[in-house]
Amino acid sequence: QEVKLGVLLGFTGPLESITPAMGAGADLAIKEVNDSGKFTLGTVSAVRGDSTCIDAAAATAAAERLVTADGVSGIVGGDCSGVTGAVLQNVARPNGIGMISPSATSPALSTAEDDGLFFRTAPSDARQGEIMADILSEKGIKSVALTYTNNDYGKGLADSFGTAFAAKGGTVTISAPHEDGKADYSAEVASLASAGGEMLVVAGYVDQGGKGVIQASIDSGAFSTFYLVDGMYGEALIEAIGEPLNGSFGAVPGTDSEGATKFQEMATAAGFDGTSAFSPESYDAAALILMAMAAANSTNSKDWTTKVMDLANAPGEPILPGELGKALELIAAGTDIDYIGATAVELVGAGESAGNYREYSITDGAITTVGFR
Amino acid sequence: MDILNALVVFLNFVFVPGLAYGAQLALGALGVTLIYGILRFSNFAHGDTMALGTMVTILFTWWFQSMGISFGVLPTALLALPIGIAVTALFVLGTDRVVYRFYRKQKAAPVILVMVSLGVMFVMNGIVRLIIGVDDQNFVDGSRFVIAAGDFREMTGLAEGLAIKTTQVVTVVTALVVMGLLFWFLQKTRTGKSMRAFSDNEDLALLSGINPDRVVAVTWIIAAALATIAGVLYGLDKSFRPFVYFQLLLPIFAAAIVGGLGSPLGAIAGGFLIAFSEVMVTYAWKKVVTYLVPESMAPEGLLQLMGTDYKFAVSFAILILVLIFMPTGLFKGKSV
Amino acid sequence: MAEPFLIGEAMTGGYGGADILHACTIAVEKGQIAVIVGPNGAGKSTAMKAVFGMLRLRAGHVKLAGEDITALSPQARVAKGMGFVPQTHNIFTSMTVEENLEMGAFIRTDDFSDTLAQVYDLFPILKQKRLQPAGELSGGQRQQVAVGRALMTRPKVLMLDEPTAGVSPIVMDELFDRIIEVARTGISILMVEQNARQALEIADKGYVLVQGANRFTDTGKALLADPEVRRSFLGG
Amino acid sequence: MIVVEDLHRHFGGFRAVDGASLEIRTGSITGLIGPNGAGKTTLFNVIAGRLPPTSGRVLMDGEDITGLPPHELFHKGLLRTFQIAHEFGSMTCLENLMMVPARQKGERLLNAWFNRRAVAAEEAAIRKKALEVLEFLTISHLAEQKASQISGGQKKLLELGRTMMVDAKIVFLDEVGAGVNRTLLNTIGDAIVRLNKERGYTFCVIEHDMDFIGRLCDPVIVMAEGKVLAQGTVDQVKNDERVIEAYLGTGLKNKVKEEAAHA
Amino acid sequence: MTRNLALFGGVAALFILTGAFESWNLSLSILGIALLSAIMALGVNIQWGYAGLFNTGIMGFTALGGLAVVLVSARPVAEGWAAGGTGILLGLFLGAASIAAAIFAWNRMAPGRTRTLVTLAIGVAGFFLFRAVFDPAVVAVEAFNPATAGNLGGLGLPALVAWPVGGLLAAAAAWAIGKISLGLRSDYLAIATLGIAEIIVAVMKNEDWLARGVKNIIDLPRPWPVPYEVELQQSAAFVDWATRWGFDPVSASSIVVKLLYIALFTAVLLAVIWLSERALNSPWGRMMRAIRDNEVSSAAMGKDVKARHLQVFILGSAVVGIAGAMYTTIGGALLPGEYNPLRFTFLVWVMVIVGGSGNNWGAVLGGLLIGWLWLIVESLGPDVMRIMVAGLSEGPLKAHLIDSAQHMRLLTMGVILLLVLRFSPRGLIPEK
Ligand SMILES: Nc1ncnc2c1ncn2[C@@H]1O[C@H](COP(=O)(O)OP(=O)(O)OP(=O)(O)O)[C@@H](O)[C@H]1O
Ligand SMILES: Nc1ncnc2c1ncn2[C@@H]1O[C@H](COP(=O)(O)OP(=O)(O)OP(=O)(O)O)[C@@H](O)[C@H]1O
Ligand SMILES: [Mg+2]
Ligand SMILES: [Mg+2]
Repeated sequence: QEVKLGVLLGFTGPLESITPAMGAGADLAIKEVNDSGKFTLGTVSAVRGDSTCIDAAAATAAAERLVTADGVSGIVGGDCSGVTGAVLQNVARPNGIGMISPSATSPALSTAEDDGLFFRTAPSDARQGEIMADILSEKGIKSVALTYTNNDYGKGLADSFGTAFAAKGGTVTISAPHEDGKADYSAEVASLASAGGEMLVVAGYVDQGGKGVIQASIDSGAFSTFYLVDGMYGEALIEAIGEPLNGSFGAVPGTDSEGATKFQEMATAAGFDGTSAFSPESYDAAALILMAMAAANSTNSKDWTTKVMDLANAPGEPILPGELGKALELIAAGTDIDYIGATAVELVGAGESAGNYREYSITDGAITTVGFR
Repeated sequence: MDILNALVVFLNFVFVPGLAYGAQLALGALGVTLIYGILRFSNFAHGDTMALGTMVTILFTWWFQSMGISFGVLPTALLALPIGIAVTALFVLGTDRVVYRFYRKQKAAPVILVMVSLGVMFVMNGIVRLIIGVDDQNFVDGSRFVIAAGDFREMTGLAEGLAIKTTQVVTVVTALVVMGLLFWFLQKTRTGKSMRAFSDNEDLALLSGINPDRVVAVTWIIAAALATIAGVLYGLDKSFRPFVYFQLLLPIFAAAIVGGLGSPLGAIAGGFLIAFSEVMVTYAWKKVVTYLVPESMAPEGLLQLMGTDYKFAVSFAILILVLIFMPTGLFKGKSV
Repeated sequence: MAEPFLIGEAMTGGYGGADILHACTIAVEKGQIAVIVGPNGAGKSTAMKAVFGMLRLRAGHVKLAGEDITALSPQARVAKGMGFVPQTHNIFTSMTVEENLEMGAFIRTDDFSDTLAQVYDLFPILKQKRLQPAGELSGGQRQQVAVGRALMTRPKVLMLDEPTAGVSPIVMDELFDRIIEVARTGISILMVEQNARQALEIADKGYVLVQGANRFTDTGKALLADPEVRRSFLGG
Repeated sequence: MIVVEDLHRHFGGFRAVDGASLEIRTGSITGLIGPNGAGKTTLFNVIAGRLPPTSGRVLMDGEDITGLPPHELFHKGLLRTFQIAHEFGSMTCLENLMMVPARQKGERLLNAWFNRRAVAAEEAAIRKKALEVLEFLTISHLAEQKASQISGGQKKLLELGRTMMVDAKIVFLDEVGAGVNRTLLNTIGDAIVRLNKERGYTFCVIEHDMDFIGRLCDPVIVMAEGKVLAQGTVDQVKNDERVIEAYLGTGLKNKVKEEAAHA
Repeated sequence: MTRNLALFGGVAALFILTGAFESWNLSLSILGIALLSAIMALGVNIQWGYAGLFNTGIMGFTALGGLAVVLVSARPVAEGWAAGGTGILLGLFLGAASIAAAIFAWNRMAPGRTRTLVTLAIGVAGFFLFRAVFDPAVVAVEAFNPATAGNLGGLGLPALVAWPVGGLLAAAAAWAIGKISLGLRSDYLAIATLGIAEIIVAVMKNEDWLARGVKNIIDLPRPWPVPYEVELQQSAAFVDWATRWGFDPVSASSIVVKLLYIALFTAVLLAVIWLSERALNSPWGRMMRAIRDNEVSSAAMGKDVKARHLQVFILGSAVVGIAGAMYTTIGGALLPGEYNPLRFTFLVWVMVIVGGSGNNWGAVLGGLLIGWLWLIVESLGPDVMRIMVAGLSEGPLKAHLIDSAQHMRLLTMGVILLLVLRFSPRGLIPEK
């Protein structure tokens, strides 16, 4: 028997360069489950759908196909909050299909009606804003310039960071949006430089406008250190910018568990970049769905979605990436598990990640973990 | 009062980047304007032609790099450029043979050709992504800066730095040279004139013994060369990603149109107009003013007319304003 | 009698719909002038286009100096020494007057500056307006550019579709004058004219076309003398 | 009817119309002649609102109409034809004529949507009229032909036909004769005279065919280099030295005769 | 005629095949969007096909339609209103008033340096006055609960009301835009309208007080009589009915919802097409064609070209606005980031051209066909790739190609587009 899992990400469109690694993350979890041979409900296969990230109609149609034509039992996705909300309302709820999004971070989704079908492994922006403010003010930084990618993710993050940072006595000299995938960021960099600040906070994506702004800032000497949000995390950035990035720092969802490292090793072995933004979250999303199915002993969304919170949170046997087989055994044996995964998943409230963060800095061209929050 | 520093800030953050970006747009716009001028339609596939040309160049650059060939301080990509141009030209000629020629024979309306070029755009879009993927590709080597910000500070002792990148210089110079060549070619050479004649009145061009196939072929070859040059220089300065090249289409068209379609001079002027209006209007003048006024009067606010979120809006508003007063662009363009 | 230098023989065809030409024959001898007259819509321009290969013929053929050129494209006919001034759209509006003339000489590889001087001689106004885009000229001036362009080709046979439409009397006289001169150098001239009386006067041969068919064919003089032709086609 | 006062129209540095003053009397058929590039068409364009003048005034029945847009002038009864035919290429010849009458009920959207009957009645009348005009111009067989697919001369006829679709006060004809068969041109001339006599149209006619001008026009105005060079009856003008030198020339006949003598 | 019927039959067959091979839900969901596309194509056809106006600002009008849905049917945010509602309204009023005053001065004063200076002075003073009143109000509104609100919200009226309002909003914008830019021709008009559309979307993205900007508004209400699927699934009567006819209640519920939407859209489509056809086949239509053919000569024949252009521009834009409102309603969310010219301008143009410009039925056919294609290539593209690589032997090349299968989406789209245009270059149903 076959169990199908929908993977609904923007494989074309503005996020097309980060989605392949996200898709690969999900595939990795599925492969691991299949290879373990412990998944009794059938062979799991991934069916991909293209959400385009921006086109709600296209995303809805793609989801509609996944659900009604391909008959998937759950969806990893979508990626961008806007289309994710549309898919949730127009496809998932009507058809009663569960979704776990690896990257939709909009706080508005927390309050959206979801009939208990929607979860996310990426923490909501609100939490990250606080973490950022903490890190910066602990380093004694009083004023920063901020640039964010002009979508709900960036804007939400900018808002929450602004509030949190002000509460700690810091100032944001300028909060300038940038559009992803544009040709030129000189205007943004010019304004950011003019406004000044001890460093630049970049709330964008690692190989999109965020990278463009950093590149141009370094080239023109506008800023030399950067705070990097979770979307900016990745080896790709260091590769592209190189040595000038030394001294910059940031935080990504994660705990002091070896989960993240382990996932990266597995990713490298599988031939993709595990540090690419939201790739670990995707692994976790897929893994969680499958664990939940096993726990519910059913592929029906109504059944498995009830198990997700349980599995993701303590108490229970901690599960790291690469231990899905073991997890399945435990579940079959009736032992409670606590899925930690690649990003230290901890779901709170309406099924969203609690948000543990791993603070890191870039030294000598490598990412070094500094601590955990 | 510190005029020098104010000037350097302005140069570093507004003028130099604006100039480079303007030149990049101008190079793209030259190709668009040429196709419009001769073949009389807006070629939506131009952005993806740029991507294709750049992709080919990148592949050969990598090959050269792996063989240890380099070009001194200049990027190796410039060595691979002719190959990129040749391959792109072949591809584009093939497209013309398979696609556009049919509609030309039919004397189809320009808007149909626009839609056809949209179809070609989708196809090229797919091909480029299938071959090189969607990711950023870095292929720059050689020396990065003519002068870096830090070096400038050390050299001059000023508080502010000025950075000029090799690629920026190469781009600006190339844009001006190419514009001059194109202008000269179209206005002065026999082939160039025959191309203009063909675009003006195809039937009469036949009656003058002009070979239409040759005109079309030459146009496409030049357009392919322009697209590849523009794409490679842009890629060297920023980075190569197919999606961005597609997005470049909009400002490129804006530049070509506001300059006056069909006019090489207009393409250059339009490129700079778009680039500078993007950078200038949303610029926060705080720093410049701070240097200029006595310390006590240093401004609190950012002195920004509009947020950078409106940079496209503003540059478009300026474009519309220009068009209201000059309905066919700065340099009396054509219209079909 | 030997075959004429250029002949479109028994041409039948049209623009895709019903036939416009019905077995229409037009010919011109070496160094002579042939004039086609007829009511509006008779098919005069169509016949010219047919001779120049801008129309697909269903029947009939075109021969130049004995060679059958029915299948040749217009450009190829230009290369064979034919020149044509269409009735409308006969200049490059966005190009300057001088460039228009240069385009006329496009296929020439020799030095054409003397021909250019001759054209400027003939139409002095064009010399004044050398650097102006031809689209900005007055109707009559455009017509002069059009004829000038064709003269630049130095063709063996020159086909003119209403060259004098809209030109002032003084220029018209000059033009006819020049046409005679050109013919004398051995160039054959085939033209359509509505200023028919003047044209027939200098014509060696005249054709009256009606509804795509030859109605009368004779020397220019004879046609002028024919009262029926005068009344029905030359305005009395 | 029309008074033009010291009108200038310059293109860059070039003075196409350079201080022309003239008058077109009500009920006359005024001829306007002059060498190529004299500024006749430009003058028409300025009067008819196509081009703004550089300076000067145009009065119609005493009212200043300088710079009014063409469509308003049309409603005041001022019509014009174009030297280079401006047909509506994708419409049939019949439609080319039917679109002319002003203020058609069916041209208002609300009527077109909800008042079909009134529109249909009006259409029938207009169609009848248009067919008559086509008949008159000898091109009724072309009624359903696309206007882009008719011969050059036929386009000119259509151009003229449009002015016959409405009751005009003054009609400006820019070389209707160029490219029109002379026999037909005579008929057109007759029609112009008839419209002038029976319906009281005033005409201003640009033409290079002196026979035609001679038959119809009184007075004749001669323009050269943007100014009025001479004015008077046809015979006066024909014998004016300046006009002969600038415009008429000494004629072809002499040269042909010369030639005969040579041979 | 038979050919046209056959073409429509062909498109119907595409939807039926989609239903049979993929799923009926997918087919109907695509049909809903395709119908909206057809309405937009009709709007464009009114402008291009009738009057030759090259409007590439369709995206902007669609977005305005979407904005209308939020303004009309979203729940009001009382706190937002209290914090800065009046300030914002006053600011907007001051802004509009100073623009009006500047225009008034420009029109009333004699040309010269003083006029320019006075107009500029009014403009600049107005700008700063506007910013002074407007900015603090905006800050206040946006400060309230930015994560889930931060805006003024809407009026809370029924969603159906939003559709005509969307049309009106678009019409009003079209009036202003037309006044500014209709003096331009062909591609110059195109870039101007494209630019204005970008400006509209930029405002919607960045003015959070208006509709939350890029933070999106989700959960917009459905129009009467469309129920929520979940409600249907919970209604015993419906479940009964469905099971009686042998349907699965879940998919039946979502099919019913889609059919209701489709019925609403079809009604609007038919109304638009009826008005449009009537107008086209009337003296008004003839006048418009004349203007399109030759503006100079139409003006000489007494037609007020500018006014007519403005009229069709407004009409066409209103139709697009209505479609835009319906689009946002069916999606249930306003996502300003969604509005990009490729999807909402050029794709609609493709529909018009492929269908046959100047012909309403052509536009509808084009809308349905391209609308279907755009959404189906998502699954078609990878399938094409699978077929293409079937013959290849396993290896890195095959793996690479299969990994890149998603990019077949646009490639397939392009190829089919080129094929259609190749075999009917003047459109599937050309203008008569
Ligand atoms: N748009 C323009 N730009 C520049 N010069 C122009 C323009 N239009 C006309 N002219 C010039 O103005 C002069 C007058 O032109 P106009 O068309 O009025 O002549 P005309 O008297 O009608 O001649 P014709 O008898 O040949 O029709 C010409 O020399 C022409 O070159
Ligand atoms: N492009 C076309 N397509 C279809 N029919 C055409 C086309 N051009 C001309 N015709 C028709 O062909 C016939 C002959 O046209 P043609 O242009 O040869 O006439 P002509 O004798 O040159 O007349 P004129 O003296 O008015 O220039 C006319 O009845 C005309 O309606
Ligand atoms: Mg003719
Ligand atoms: Mg004239």
